[in-house]
Amino acid sequence: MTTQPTLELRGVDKSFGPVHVLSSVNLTALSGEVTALVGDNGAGKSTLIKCIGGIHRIDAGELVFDGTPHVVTGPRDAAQLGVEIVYQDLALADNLDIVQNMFLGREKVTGLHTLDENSMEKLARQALTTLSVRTVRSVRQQVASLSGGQRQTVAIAKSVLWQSKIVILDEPTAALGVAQTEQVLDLVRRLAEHGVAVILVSHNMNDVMKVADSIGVLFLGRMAAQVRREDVTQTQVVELITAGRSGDLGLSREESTGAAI
Amino acid sequence: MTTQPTLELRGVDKSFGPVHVLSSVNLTALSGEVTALVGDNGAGKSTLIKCIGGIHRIDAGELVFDGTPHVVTGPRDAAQLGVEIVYQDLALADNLDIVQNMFLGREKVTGLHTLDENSMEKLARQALTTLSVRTVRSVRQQVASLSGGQRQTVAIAKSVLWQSKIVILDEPTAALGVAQTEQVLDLVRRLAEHGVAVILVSHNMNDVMKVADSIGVLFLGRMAAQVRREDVTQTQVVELITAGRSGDLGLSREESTGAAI
Amino acid sequence: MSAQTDHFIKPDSAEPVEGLGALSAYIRDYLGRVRGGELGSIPAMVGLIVITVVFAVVHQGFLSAYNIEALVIQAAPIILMAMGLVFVLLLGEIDLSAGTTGGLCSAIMAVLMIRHGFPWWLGLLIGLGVGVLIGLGIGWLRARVGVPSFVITLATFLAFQGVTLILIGGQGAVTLPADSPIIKLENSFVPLWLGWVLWALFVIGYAAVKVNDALGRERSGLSRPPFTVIAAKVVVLAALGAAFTYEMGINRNLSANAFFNNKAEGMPWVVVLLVILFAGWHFILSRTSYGRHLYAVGGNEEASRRAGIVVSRIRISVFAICSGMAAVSGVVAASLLQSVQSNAGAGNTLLLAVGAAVIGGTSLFGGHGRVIDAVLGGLVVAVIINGMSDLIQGANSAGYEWVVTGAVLLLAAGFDAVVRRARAS
Amino acid sequence: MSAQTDHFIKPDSAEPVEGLGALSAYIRDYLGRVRGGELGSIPAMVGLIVITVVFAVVHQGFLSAYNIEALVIQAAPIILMAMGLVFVLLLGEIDLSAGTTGGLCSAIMAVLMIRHGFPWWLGLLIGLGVGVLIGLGIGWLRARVGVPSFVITLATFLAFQGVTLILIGGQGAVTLPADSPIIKLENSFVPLWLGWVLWALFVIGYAAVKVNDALGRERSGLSRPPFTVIAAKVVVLAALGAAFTYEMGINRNLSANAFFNNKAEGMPWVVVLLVILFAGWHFILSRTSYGRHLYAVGGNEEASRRAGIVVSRIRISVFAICSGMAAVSGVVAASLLQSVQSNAGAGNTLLLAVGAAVIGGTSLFGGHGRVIDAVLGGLVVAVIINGMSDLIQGANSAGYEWVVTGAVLLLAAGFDAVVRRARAS
Amino acid sequence: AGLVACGNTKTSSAGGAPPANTKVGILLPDTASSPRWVAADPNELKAQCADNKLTCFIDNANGSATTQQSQAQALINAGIGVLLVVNLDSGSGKAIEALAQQHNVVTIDYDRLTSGGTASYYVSYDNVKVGEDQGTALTQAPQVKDKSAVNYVEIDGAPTDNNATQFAQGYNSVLSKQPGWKKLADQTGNWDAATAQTVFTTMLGQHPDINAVMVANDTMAQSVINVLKSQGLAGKVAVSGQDSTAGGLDNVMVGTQAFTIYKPVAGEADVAIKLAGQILAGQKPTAPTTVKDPTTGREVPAYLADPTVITKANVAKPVTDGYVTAAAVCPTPALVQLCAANGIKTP
Ligand SMILES: Nc1ncnc2c1ncn2[C@@H]1O[C@H](COP(=O)(O)OP(=O)(O)OP(=O)(O)O)[C@@H](O)[C@H]1O
Ligand SMILES: Nc1ncnc2c1ncn2[C@@H]1O[C@H](COP(=O)(O)OP(=O)(O)OP(=O)(O)O)[C@@H](O)[C@H]1O
Ligand SMILES: [Mg+2]
Ligand SMILES: [Mg+2]
Repeated sequence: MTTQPTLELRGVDKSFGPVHVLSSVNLTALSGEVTALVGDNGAGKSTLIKCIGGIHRIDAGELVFDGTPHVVTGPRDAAQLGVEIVYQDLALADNLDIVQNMFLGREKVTGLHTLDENSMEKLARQALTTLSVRTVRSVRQQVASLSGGQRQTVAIAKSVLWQSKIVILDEPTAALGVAQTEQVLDLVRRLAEHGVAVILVSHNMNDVMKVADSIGVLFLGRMAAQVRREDVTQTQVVELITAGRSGDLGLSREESTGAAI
Repeated sequence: MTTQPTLELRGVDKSFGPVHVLSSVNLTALSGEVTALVGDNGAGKSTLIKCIGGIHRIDAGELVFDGTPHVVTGPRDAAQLGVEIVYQDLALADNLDIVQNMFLGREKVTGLHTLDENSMEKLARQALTTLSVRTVRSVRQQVASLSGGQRQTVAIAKSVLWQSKIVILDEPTAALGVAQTEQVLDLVRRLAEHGVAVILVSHNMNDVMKVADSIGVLFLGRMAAQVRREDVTQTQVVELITAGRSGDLGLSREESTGAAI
Repeated sequence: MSAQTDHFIKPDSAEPVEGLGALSAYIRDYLGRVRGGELGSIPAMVGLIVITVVFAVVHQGFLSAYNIEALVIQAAPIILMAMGLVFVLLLGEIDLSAGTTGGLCSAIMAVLMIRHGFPWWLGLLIGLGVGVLIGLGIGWLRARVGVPSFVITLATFLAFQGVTLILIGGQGAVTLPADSPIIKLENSFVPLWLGWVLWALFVIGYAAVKVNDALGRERSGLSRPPFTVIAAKVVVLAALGAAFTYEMGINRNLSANAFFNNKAEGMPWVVVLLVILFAGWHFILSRTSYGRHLYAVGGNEEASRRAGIVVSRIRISVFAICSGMAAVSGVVAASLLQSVQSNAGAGNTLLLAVGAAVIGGTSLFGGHGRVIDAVLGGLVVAVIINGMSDLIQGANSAGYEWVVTGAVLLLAAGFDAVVRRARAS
Repeated sequence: MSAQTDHFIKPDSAEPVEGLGALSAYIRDYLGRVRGGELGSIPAMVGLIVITVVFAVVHQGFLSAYNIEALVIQAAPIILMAMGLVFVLLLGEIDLSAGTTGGLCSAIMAVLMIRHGFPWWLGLLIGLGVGVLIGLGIGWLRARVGVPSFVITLATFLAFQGVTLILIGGQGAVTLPADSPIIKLENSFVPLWLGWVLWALFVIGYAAVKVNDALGRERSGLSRPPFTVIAAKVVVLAALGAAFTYEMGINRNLSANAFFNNKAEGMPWVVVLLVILFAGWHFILSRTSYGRHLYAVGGNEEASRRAGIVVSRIRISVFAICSGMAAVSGVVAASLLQSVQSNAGAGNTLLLAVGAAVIGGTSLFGGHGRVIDAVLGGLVVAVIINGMSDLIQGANSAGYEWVVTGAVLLLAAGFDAVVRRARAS
Repeated sequence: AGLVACGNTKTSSAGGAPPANTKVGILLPDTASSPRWVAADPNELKAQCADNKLTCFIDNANGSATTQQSQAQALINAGIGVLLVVNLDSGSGKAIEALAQQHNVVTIDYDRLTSGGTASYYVSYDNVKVGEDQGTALTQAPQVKDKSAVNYVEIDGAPTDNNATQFAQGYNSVLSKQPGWKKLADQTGNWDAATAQTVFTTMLGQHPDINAVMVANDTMAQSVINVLKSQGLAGKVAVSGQDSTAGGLDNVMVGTQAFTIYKPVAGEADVAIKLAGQILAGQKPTAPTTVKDPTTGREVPAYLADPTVITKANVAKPVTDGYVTAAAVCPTPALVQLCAANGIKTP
């Protein structure tokens, strides 16, 4: 592959006190492609994404954006590098309404530095309608009163308002209904078509096989393999997830059975 | 059907201030069966379950347990009636560890009224192993440090520790990996085989069609239909979810297109 | 697709925009929201009205122009301090030293003016500046070093008492010169004509903002409140303002045969200060990104951080605002007492101000609070203190007054709580 | 299946149970947990040691037996009040009136004993009973009526000051008779032999509990700490206790040529009370369902309610405990002063006690706190107050001492915060 | 509209109209600086008001200048003609007096002079004199009387209270001139028992050779005695006091406290209320003396009473005067005996 990856992780390590969660993880995400990140519960997917987003500092390794290594010290750094993330634990402020949450940290203001509520409300409404949200009564509702799926939709809608180079979605469809899931997968493909590098975390193999161009499999904090979609079958991916290897793909036998890292 | 339903809802209404969320909802759950509850995001599934669990008081209608109507004024009432619920928003105390959370409110004590930590720890460990949890380092870990799927597993494990007559699971597999999802569906079937009435909320139609005996479809706060699994196809269920009706099943045309309740 | 989904996220313009139908829809919606728990200022307002009525009954002359003025100037320092506290409470923090900070800043001002001959405006400026610096320091310790604000401000609470004492020295107080403009704030009155001009400006300003908002929403194709509602609000506010301005226009000099024929009429200047600061802080909280970020950090700090908000900066800023407002409050208290005591701002000052904010509806856990809470809660506290003073006579009256003050405070708060809970039904 | 999964949830017994390997594994694990942020009492302990060393240097005689005893009896009321406050803080509540509740209860006890001739034990019982009743009342208002605890206890803070004042009346204080057993608590000493017996009982009890726990875990097939670790803990505790008991055995009578040859030796009885109450509350918090439920409600109220915990009952109970402990603290303070003042428990009493709990490591936001926090934090506060008194001489010394007290408090807390943050690296 | 008083008041002079206004406001400062403000003063003032057929409103500000200000406003609102002010400090006292003057209410400084104020009269004990008496009495205490070298420490009142400053000024002026007396430490007890006890505990630890303790009032003296007792030193060290509280008198009888200062409230209250009655009747009485306002230099017409030093010899006096009750001074059987020995009869 000769194109320069938009995002490349090289040998990322992360531990919390005595717990080693990630061990020299490598991953590349190309612009215009959907890179799926899969792995068992607790494999370290969300931790990896939080490292990219600057929520956690990495202990070792490099984050390379467009060929240049960067030290990401906080969410602001990540945002400046054009990374937009929907976290699994949907960070929304319960005491604010939908519009306020969607524009949090990036409010639109008029000339006099006052908030431009009207245009934000209009934009929020548009973003939500594209995601097939049907039961939200008003975009001025507090997010505390939303259903699980509605919250998730708000978090996703928030991420598509901005022109980002990398969009990372951590289990975006977990709480979504059938129609809404379709819309989000559509959205993911559309983003990729517009040249964005999309990273999608999901446990739903059907979805992964449907939209992904490349699949990275985490196993107990190690990257078992990153493979092209067309080179693997669903069964192989599931094997990689549960055992860390499948045929000659994945970790060596010792690595995959070695005691937890 | 001549057997007496373990749980029957009759004409349940619920609004939050000006928002009508449930309108005269009926539902029956038989012992030994898995009753699936499906519906679009924001249809009112979680609200309905919270009404059964005594988190919300219903505005009108009846909750009938084993043929007798009961007024459920709080979670304790529900527990006394033998109802065990895994909520979608996984109510866990972040400052407690896994064992402490699993036995919360029902701690085992020794003769001297002191906590019997040892037996609780053993039981917790057993419950988790049956659910294929593989990356939890220690059952003495605080739940704050768990991954999304691990949290969900803890919540599910908590519900199977007790001999309940009714087990209600609100999107239990949303955050689970492939293997864990299998285990939970297995568990659901096993519970039903032991004579428990199981209510399962899920957006995953494959899972629903696989384990359900009966399917209730909520559409915008109304019960579009409750049908036997064998009488419908997956397509029909999806139609019921998205449009409120499918052929002669479901709401009348007026009801399903009428402005939000 | 938009056609289908618009059916669900209702374009609010589907409702009638004007006329009786719109009005009743608006009212229905408002009542619904109230029943749903969005009570706003209702509980504090109801509490205020109830205790006012009670005191008006048990206490002769409670509603006289003289006493209303006394009430306003007594309430002013509490309200100003509570306004600042709303900001730290919004973040779930506390500033125990707001009271002694106010005392210290007014002491600095007074000592500079009296003992070192500084012009009053320079003394004032330095006093307020010190307040802001103190807040920056507290905020820095909280945000960067990570000391809990309760402990930091407990330490500064003690330390500032000491500094004030050292500054003022053994005399117990520094007296401000009677002609000082600082004293005018609480003890001098807006000329009657100017009072009415300010009233008119205030009403017109309010109306202009509301109408402009509504037109803006209409232009963007969003629903807007019917003009009848706006008109009603403006009329009610104008009437209340007019009643106050009129009452303050009555000559309050009680002794009929005064030989100094000094009339006491017109509202105290501090009212103007209160209105301006209220409007300013209200604007900042409700219409700027900064205000939005305060609520966000108070509601979910982690979410705010992930949204790119620099939480530590926000945190430092609220302490600066709080201490700055405490300094303003200290200056106004000095104006009221025409002097600065060596124990200025100690005692119950801070607790009463926090109590005011909480009674107004601000949460101690962050995320919920408005500037109007400080005003309404401050008035409740001031009404209780004013109504209680002189109510009980005789030996041990101090003890009984404490007891009754506590009881009334509890009643007011209990009332508030019951009103808030009523919605739960 | 179990074979497969046991691979992941490691059966801890896979590790060696005893010997050097087990010890080093245990220590590695402990250090790991510390680095991971589970600091326990380390910051408070480090802070305590640092300020003790500082005062020992600047203040001659700070570590004399005389002063250590003074420190202990001065710390006792603060620690006892802080113990009670830990319970309300665990639920994220506050009790501003703990200080004045203590004052009121001790006033009731004193007045019944002195003026109405009640036997001391009945007066004491009634005093403590009133404390518990007050707590139940506050808890009821919080849990059932829904008034924020800040406001309720602000009201009771004021009201109880008044009641105490009325009770004590014009005399300003009620003096306890010198031979009253109440006074003995702080002013009379455990005989030396009994001191050593109690020490032995304490050490043996501690060792027995730890060993029993370990054996219980082993029986259930769970991992247990190596006996070397348990032995080390017991030895350290025994040594500390022995040092204290020994130091308290030194005759503290200062005047060399005293003609009443009354020796002051042995630890004050209040130490026994402190140890018993500490052990009792510690047991309740860590080993009963009730204690577990306190943490749960403090951590996630909604989750606790869904788990079937009756949150309102828990909430009422903590206020009862807090007010009851405040009453105990008030009685001990009365024992210290051999009298009850009409302003007992007012002033900074409460703030210092809350400060103690927070410095010890208890969170104001609920869910985190232990009884040991009250002990360590209370000692920090007492050391500061004791060390500061008489440090600065002359006019205005009070002012300077306040300033320095604030500064030292801040330093102690800052230290604490920095130690806590160090783990973030 | 004031109440019309009954015709034959003592103060109404021949031909003078009966007072149109009989309302007198009285502002007391706090409850901590001295117990007198809680019962002694209110009771005596009330009795005097009744005797003089005046309607009196008595308020206590609980130590808060703001409260006192609002009480003054309320009293003026109630239509008083004369206001007795015990200020918390001169600054806030002056504000109140200015306010009163603006509304034509005559003010009397009661017990404390408001320097820079506009009060028409000053009725008081002389605080500096009280301090001097304390100092002199301490040097006469049996424990130190004949000693050529005396080590003493001081525990002063609240630094925020101007009276404490004046007391200290008084006793320091005596003790600093006393030959052989050496001050080892000087701290504030803040008028607070707990603070005084902590402070003295440390002092004693630092200076075990103390012979005398100059402590500003009885409340704090009790704390000092507590500490001395624990060291077996009670009665061997001279301890001062002030206020003649029940506890203070007990300590004087037992011998653990050398003396206390007795300032019979009647000495001030009777004079002040009589004066108020005269003012309301339209008179302008001439005071026996004047006191110079240190700020403005104004000579304030003054009525000054003299304090009495109470030692074991005259310990019964406050009880016989009715300043404190025998029941309060002798609560326990042991004390009843002691009281009897010292001429205090318990009912
Ligand atoms: N406290 C509340 N106040 C107001 N509206 C509420 C409240 N709780 C829920 N709702 C509304 O009720 C509707 C139903 O919510 P509910 O959580 O029951 O949906 P659900 O069927 O579980 O959806 P999902 O599949 O997304 O979990 C939603 O539109 C939601 O906005
Ligand atoms: N703050 C923390 N402290 C200690 N351990 C942590 C912490 N955060 C995460 N972990 C551990 O790290 C491991 C990886 O967690 P992570 O959330 O990254 O998993 P995941 O792959 O996202 O799983 P899921 O599919 O369930 O969301 C888990 O075993 C978890 O217990
Ligand atoms: Mg995850
Ligand atoms: Mg739901």
